[in-house]
Amino acid sequence: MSSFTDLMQQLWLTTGIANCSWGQALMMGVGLLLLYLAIVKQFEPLLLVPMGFGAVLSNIPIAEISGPDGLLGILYQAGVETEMFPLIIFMGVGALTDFGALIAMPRTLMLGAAAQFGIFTTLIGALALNFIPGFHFTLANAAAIGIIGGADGPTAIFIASKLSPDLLGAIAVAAYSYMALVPIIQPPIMRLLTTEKERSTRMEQLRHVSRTEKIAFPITVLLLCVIFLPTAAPLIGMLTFGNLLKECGVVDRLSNAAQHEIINMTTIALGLSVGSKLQADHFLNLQTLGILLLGLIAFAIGTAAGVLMGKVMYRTSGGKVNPLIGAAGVSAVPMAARVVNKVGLESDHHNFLLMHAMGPNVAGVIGSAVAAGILLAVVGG
Amino acid sequence: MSSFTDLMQQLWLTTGIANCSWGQALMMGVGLLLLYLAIVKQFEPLLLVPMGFGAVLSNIPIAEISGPDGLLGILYQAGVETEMFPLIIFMGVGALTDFGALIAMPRTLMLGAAAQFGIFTTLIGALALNFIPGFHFTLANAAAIGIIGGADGPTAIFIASKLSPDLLGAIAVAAYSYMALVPIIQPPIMRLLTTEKERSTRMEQLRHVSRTEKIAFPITVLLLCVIFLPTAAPLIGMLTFGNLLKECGVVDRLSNAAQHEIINMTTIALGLSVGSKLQADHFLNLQTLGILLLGLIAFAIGTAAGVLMGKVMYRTSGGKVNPLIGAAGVSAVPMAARVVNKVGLESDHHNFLLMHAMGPNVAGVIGSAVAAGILLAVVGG
Amino acid sequence: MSSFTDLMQQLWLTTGIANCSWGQALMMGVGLLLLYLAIVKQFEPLLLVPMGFGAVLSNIPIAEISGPDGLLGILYQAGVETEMFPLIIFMGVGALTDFGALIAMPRTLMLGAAAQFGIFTTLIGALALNFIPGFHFTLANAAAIGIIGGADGPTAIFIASKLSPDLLGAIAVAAYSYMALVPIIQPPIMRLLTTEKERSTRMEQLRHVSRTEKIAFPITVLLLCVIFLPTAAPLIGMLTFGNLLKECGVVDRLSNAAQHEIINMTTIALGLSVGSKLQADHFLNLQTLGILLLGLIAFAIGTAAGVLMGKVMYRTSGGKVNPLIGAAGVSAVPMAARVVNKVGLESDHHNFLLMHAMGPNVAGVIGSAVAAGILLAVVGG
Amino acid sequence: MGQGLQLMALGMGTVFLFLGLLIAVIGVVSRTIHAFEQKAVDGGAETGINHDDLLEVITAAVQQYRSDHPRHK
Amino acid sequence: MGQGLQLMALGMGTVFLFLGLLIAVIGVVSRTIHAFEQKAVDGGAETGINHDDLLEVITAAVQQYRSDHPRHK
Amino acid sequence: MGQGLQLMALGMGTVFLFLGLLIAVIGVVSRTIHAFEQKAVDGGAETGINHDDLLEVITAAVQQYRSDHPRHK
Ligand code: NA
Ligand code: NA
Ligand code: NA
Repeated sequence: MSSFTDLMQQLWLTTGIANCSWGQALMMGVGLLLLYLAIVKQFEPLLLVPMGFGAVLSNIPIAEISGPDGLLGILYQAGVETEMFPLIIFMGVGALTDFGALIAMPRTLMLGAAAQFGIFTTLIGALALNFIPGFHFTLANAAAIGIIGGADGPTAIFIASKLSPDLLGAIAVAAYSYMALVPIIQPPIMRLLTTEKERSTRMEQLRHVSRTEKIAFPITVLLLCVIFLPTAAPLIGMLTFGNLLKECGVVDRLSNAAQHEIINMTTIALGLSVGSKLQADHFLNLQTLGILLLGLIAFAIGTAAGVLMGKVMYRTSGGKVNPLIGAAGVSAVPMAARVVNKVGLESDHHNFLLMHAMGPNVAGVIGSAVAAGILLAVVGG
Repeated sequence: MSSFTDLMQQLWLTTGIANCSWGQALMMGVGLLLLYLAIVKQFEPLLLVPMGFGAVLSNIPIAEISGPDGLLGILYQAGVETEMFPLIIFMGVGALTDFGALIAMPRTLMLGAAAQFGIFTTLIGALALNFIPGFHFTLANAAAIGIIGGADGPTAIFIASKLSPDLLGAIAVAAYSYMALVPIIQPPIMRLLTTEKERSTRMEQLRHVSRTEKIAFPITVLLLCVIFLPTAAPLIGMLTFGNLLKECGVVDRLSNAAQHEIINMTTIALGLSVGSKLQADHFLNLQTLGILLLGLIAFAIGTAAGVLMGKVMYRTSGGKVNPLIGAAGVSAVPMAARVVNKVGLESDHHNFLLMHAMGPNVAGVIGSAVAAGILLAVVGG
Repeated sequence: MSSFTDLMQQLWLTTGIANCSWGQALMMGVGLLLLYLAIVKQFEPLLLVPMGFGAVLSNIPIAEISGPDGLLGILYQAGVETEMFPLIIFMGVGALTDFGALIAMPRTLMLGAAAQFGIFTTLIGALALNFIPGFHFTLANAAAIGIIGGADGPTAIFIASKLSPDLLGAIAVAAYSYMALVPIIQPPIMRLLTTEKERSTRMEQLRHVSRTEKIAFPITVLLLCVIFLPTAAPLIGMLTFGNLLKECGVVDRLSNAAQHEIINMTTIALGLSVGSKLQADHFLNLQTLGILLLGLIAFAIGTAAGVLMGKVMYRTSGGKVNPLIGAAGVSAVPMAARVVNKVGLESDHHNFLLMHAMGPNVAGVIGSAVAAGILLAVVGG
Repeated sequence: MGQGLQLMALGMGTVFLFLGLLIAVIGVVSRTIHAFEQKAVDGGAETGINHDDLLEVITAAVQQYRSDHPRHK
Repeated sequence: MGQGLQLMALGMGTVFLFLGLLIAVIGVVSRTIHAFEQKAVDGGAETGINHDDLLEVITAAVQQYRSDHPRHK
Repeated sequence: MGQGLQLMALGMGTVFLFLGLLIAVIGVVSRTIHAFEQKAVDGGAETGINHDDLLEVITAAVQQYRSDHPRHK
C-alpha cells in the first residue's frame, strides 16, 4: 500500500459494482423473487425465505459466502453433502405427522402409490429431453429430476445430493416452487378428471385409532422397509423414528425437541444451504429450464394419476370414496389435503374432506420415500 | 443394465431378505426389545428409545446407516469419538441438578464415595474373567467395564470412548439397562444388609441453603478437581459449568437452553450414536455376555458398599442417619433416591427419605466422575 | 506399572499441584474475576459467564481442554476459526433487533457513523505503540485491535479471527469488558462535551413505521452492502437475514428459533470458545496490556465522536436533536441507549431519550459492520 | 427411454407391491391389537407400574418438606 | 502511522458515504411505500389469499370431526 | 489381578480423600458465607446496582411512549 490513491483503488476493486456479473445480478433478482413469493404470496415461506435469502447471499461478488470457507458453503458441506439435513428434517416431519387417518383407512395407501407415477413419467421425460440438442441428462440425473414428482422437499434434496449434486439447486427450487403452487396446479386437473357427482361424494367418518396402533405403525413400516427395500431405510428410518418419538408417549421432551428446535434450526440451515446452490454459474443454463418444465409436468401427472386411482376406488367401493382425495397422494403435506377440501366444498358446501385427504397425503410421503429407495437401488447411490 | 430381468435381479439383490444375516436379525430383535422395555416398562425411555431405534437402524443390511457416510456413523464420529456428546449431556445434568441437599449435609459425600467400590471390584472381576478361555480384557478394557458400576451414563460413555471404543456398545447397554433396573436390583440388597430398626430411622429436616452457597459449590468442586485430579476436569468442569449457569441467576436464557434444547438434542443424537455400536458383528460375542454379567455385579456391589457405609454413619451419628440412603450413592439419579424413599416407607409409612437421599445421589455423580479421573490418570487416556 | 509406589507416583504426576504453572493459576484467577464481574456486578453475564468459565477450564494443567482434541478446542475450531459462531450470533441479533427507531429517524445513522472514529483512532494508536520496544503490531493486528472500538462483540470476534487469531482472546476480553463498563466510561465524557441546555433538549415523538417499511429495511441495507461493500456482506447478510425472519411475519417458527435456541446455544459455545483463548502462554504478555489500554481509548473516542456529531446535529436541526444520543452510536446495544436515557434524566426528570437513542444505537451496529468490511477490503482477510 | 420404461414398470410395480403389502400388514396388526386390547379389558388389565403410588409418595414428601420449612415461606 | 491516517481518512469517508447513502435510500423507500400504501387504502386493497375462507373451512371441519366423534370426549 | 487390587486401593483411597476434602471445604465455605451474610444483614447491605431506579426509568419511558402514540392502540 503506497499511496492514498492506491488505497482507494484497492477499495474500489472490492466493490460490488466493479465485480458483479450480469448472471449474479439476475440470480439475486431470482432470490428476491423467491422472497417476494414467500412473504407476500405466502408460498412455502418456511423454506423459501431462507432459500431466497441464501440465493442472494451466494451471488454476492467477492464475499464468497458459498465458497468452501464461507458460511453457506460450510453449512452445505456439513449438512447437505452428508445428507444430514434432509434426514433430520424427515425426523421432524415424522414427529409432526399424525398417521391416524392412514391407519383408519389403510387402502388410501393405493392413492399414495398411484401418485408416484409422476416420478417415473418425469424420469422418462428427462431422458426424452436428451433428443433436444443441449440436454445431456444421465440416468442418475433423470432419476433425481423425476423425484420432484414426489412433491416432498427433503426426499428430493436427499436423492439429488446422492445422484445429481450439480442439479440440486434447480431440483430444490422446482420441488419447493411447485409445492407452493399446488393450489394453482391441482384444481383444474381435479375438476377435469372427475364428474360433479363424484366430487360430491361424502365419506364415512374415520374410526378411532388406538394409541397402541399408532405406536405399532412406525415400527411396522420400518420393518417392511428393512425386509424389502433397505435402500429406503435412511429416509423411512428417520421418518418412523420421529413418529415413534411422538406416539410412544414416554419421551415428550425429545418429541418436542424434534418438532420444534431441531426442525426449525435445520430448516434455516437447509434453506440457506440450498440457496447456496443458486449461484449464477451453476444455475443459469438450459438444464435448469428443462428441470423447471419437467417438474411442472411431474406434479400434473402425479395429481392426475392420484385422481384416476381415486376414481377406481370410487367404483370398487360402490361410491364410498370421493376420488378427489386421490390428488392428495402427491404429498405436499398439508397443502394438497387442503386443496382437496376446498375443491370438495365447491360441489357440496357441507362436505369436509380434510380428514379423509390426510390419509393419502401422508401415504404420499411414504410412497415417494419408497420410490426414492427403488431409484437408489437400481440407479445406484 | 441390459434387460428387465437384470433390473429385477438388481433390485432383488438389494432387498433385506437377500442380505440380512442372522446376527443382524437378532440385533434388530434386541433393538425392538430395548424399545419395548423403554415404552411399555418405561425403563430409562429418554435414552433407550433412541438407542433401541439406533440398534435397529444400524443392523439394516445394505443401508450402511452406521457406516462412515451414514447418518449414525457421522453422529458417532462427530459426537462420541470426540467425547462431545457425553460432556454436553453432563453440562445439562449440571443445569438440571440441585445440589442443595448435598450442601446441607456434606458428609453424605462419604456415601457417594463408598458406592464407587462397585467400579473397582468390577475392574478386578473383568481381569479375573481372563482366566476363562475366550476372554482377553486389557487393563483399559477392565477399567472401562468397571465404570458401569458408576451408574452414570455419560461418564460410562466418556470413559469407554477413551479407553475401550470397541466395547462402548456393550458398556452403554449394560450401564443404561441396569440403571433402568435399579428398582429391581437394589431393594433386596438394601433389606438384606439393614435391620428393621435401622430402616425406620427418621432423619432431621435439612437446613436452608443460601443462593450464595449454591453458587460457591460448583466453583469449589471445580477448584478441588483442578488441584488434585485434573484428569477428571472435562467431566467435572462441564457438570459444574452447567450447575453454575443454573445457580448464578444472571443467565437464565443459557440455563434454560442447557436444561432443554441442548440436552434434548444431544440425548437424541447420543442415543442414536450409541445404538450404532450395537451392530451384530461387534456386539454378538462372549465379551458382551461377560460385560453384562460384570455390570450387574457392579451395581450390586456399589449398592452394598453404599448401604454398609450408611450403617457406619448410622453408628457414628448415634442413629441419626438412615443407612438406606447409602444405596443412593451409586448415582442413577433420581431413580436410586426414589427407591430409597420407597424402601424406607415400607418400614415407616410416614418416613420420607427422598430429600435426604438426594444428597448421596448427586454425591454419587461426583464420586464416579472422580473415579473416572483416577482411571484416566493411571490407566491412561 | 510395577508397584504400588509407582502407581502413586503416576497419580501424583497427574495432579494439578505438580503441574500448574504460575501463569495458569493467574489466568484461572482472571477467569474467576470475570465470573465475579458477570455474576455479582452483572456485567454482560450472557457472555462473561461462559467466557470466564472457559478461561478457567482452558488453564487446567494436564486436561488439555483447549487442546485440539479437547471440548473447547473442538468448539473453537468448528465455530470460531470458521467464523460460524459470530455470524450465527449476528443472525440472532438481527432477529432480536427492532430497527423501527432508525427507520423513523434515518439521519441518526450519522451518529452511528461518527462513533466509528474510535475504530480508526485506535488503529493508529496500535501502530503508534510500535514505537515502544516490545510491541510489534502489524497493520492486520492494528485493524483487529481497532475494531474493539466498534463496541460490538460478534463483529470484533469475526474480524479478529480473520485478521489476528493470536490476539483474539485479548480483543474479545477487551470488547466485552468495556461494553460492560459503558455505564462507567460514557457519562463523564458525555457531560464534559455537552452543555446543560443541550442535554435538556426534548425530542419529538417518533413517527409510526409500517410493517412494509420494516420488511424493506433489511433488504435495502443488504443491497447497498452488495453494491458498495461486499466484504461486509457476511456480517450485514446474517444481520439482515435475522431481521427479515423477524419482520416478514410468515416464518415465526424460524424467527423464534433464531431469537432463542440458536442464539442461546451459540452464545454458550462462543463464550467457552473465546475463553479457550485465555490460556496463560498466549494471553500473559505485553501485547495484551496494550490491547486493554487501546480498547479503553477506543470506547472513549467513539463516545466523544458520537456526542460531537450529536452537537453538530443539534445545531443543524435548530436544537431539535439532543446531542447525548450520539453516545449511543458506539453500539453496545442496548446498554449505551440506557446510559443516554439516564444521563438525559439528570438534566430533565421528564425527558425520556431511550427510544430516540435506539436509532443511533442500532445504527452503530451497522456502522461497525461497515467499518469491518472496509478493513477487510483494504487490509485483507 | 427404454431404460426409463423398464424403470417405470419396475418402480411402480414395487411401489404398489410395497404399499399393498403395508395395507395388508396394517390390517393384521390392527386386528391383533384390537383382539388383545379387548381381552385386556375383559380380563381386567394390569398396568405393571403403579403411578398412583408414586404420586402419593411424592405428594406426601413435598407436604412434609413444606411443613418442615415454614420459615422459608 | 501514515498508513493508519490514510486508512482513517478512507475508512471514515466510506462509513459516512455508505450510511449517508443509506439515509437517502431509506427516505426514498419510505416515501414509495407510503405512496403505495395510501393508494392501496384509497383504491380498496385486495389481499390475494382470503384467510377468512380458509379459517371458516378448517373450523367447520373441526366441528364436524368433533360431532362425529362424541364417544372419545 | 494384582494390578487390579492396587488400583482399587489407590482408587478408593483417592475417592475418599477427594470427597473427604470436599466435605471439609464445603464446611469452611458455608461458614464463611454465613458469617459474611450475617455481617451484611447487620450492617445493611448495599447491592451496587439500583434496580429500582432502572425499572422506574423504563416504566416511565414506556408510559410516555404509550401516551405519545394513542392512535396505534
Ligand atoms: Na410424495
Ligand atoms: Na456414580
Ligand atoms: Na458499533
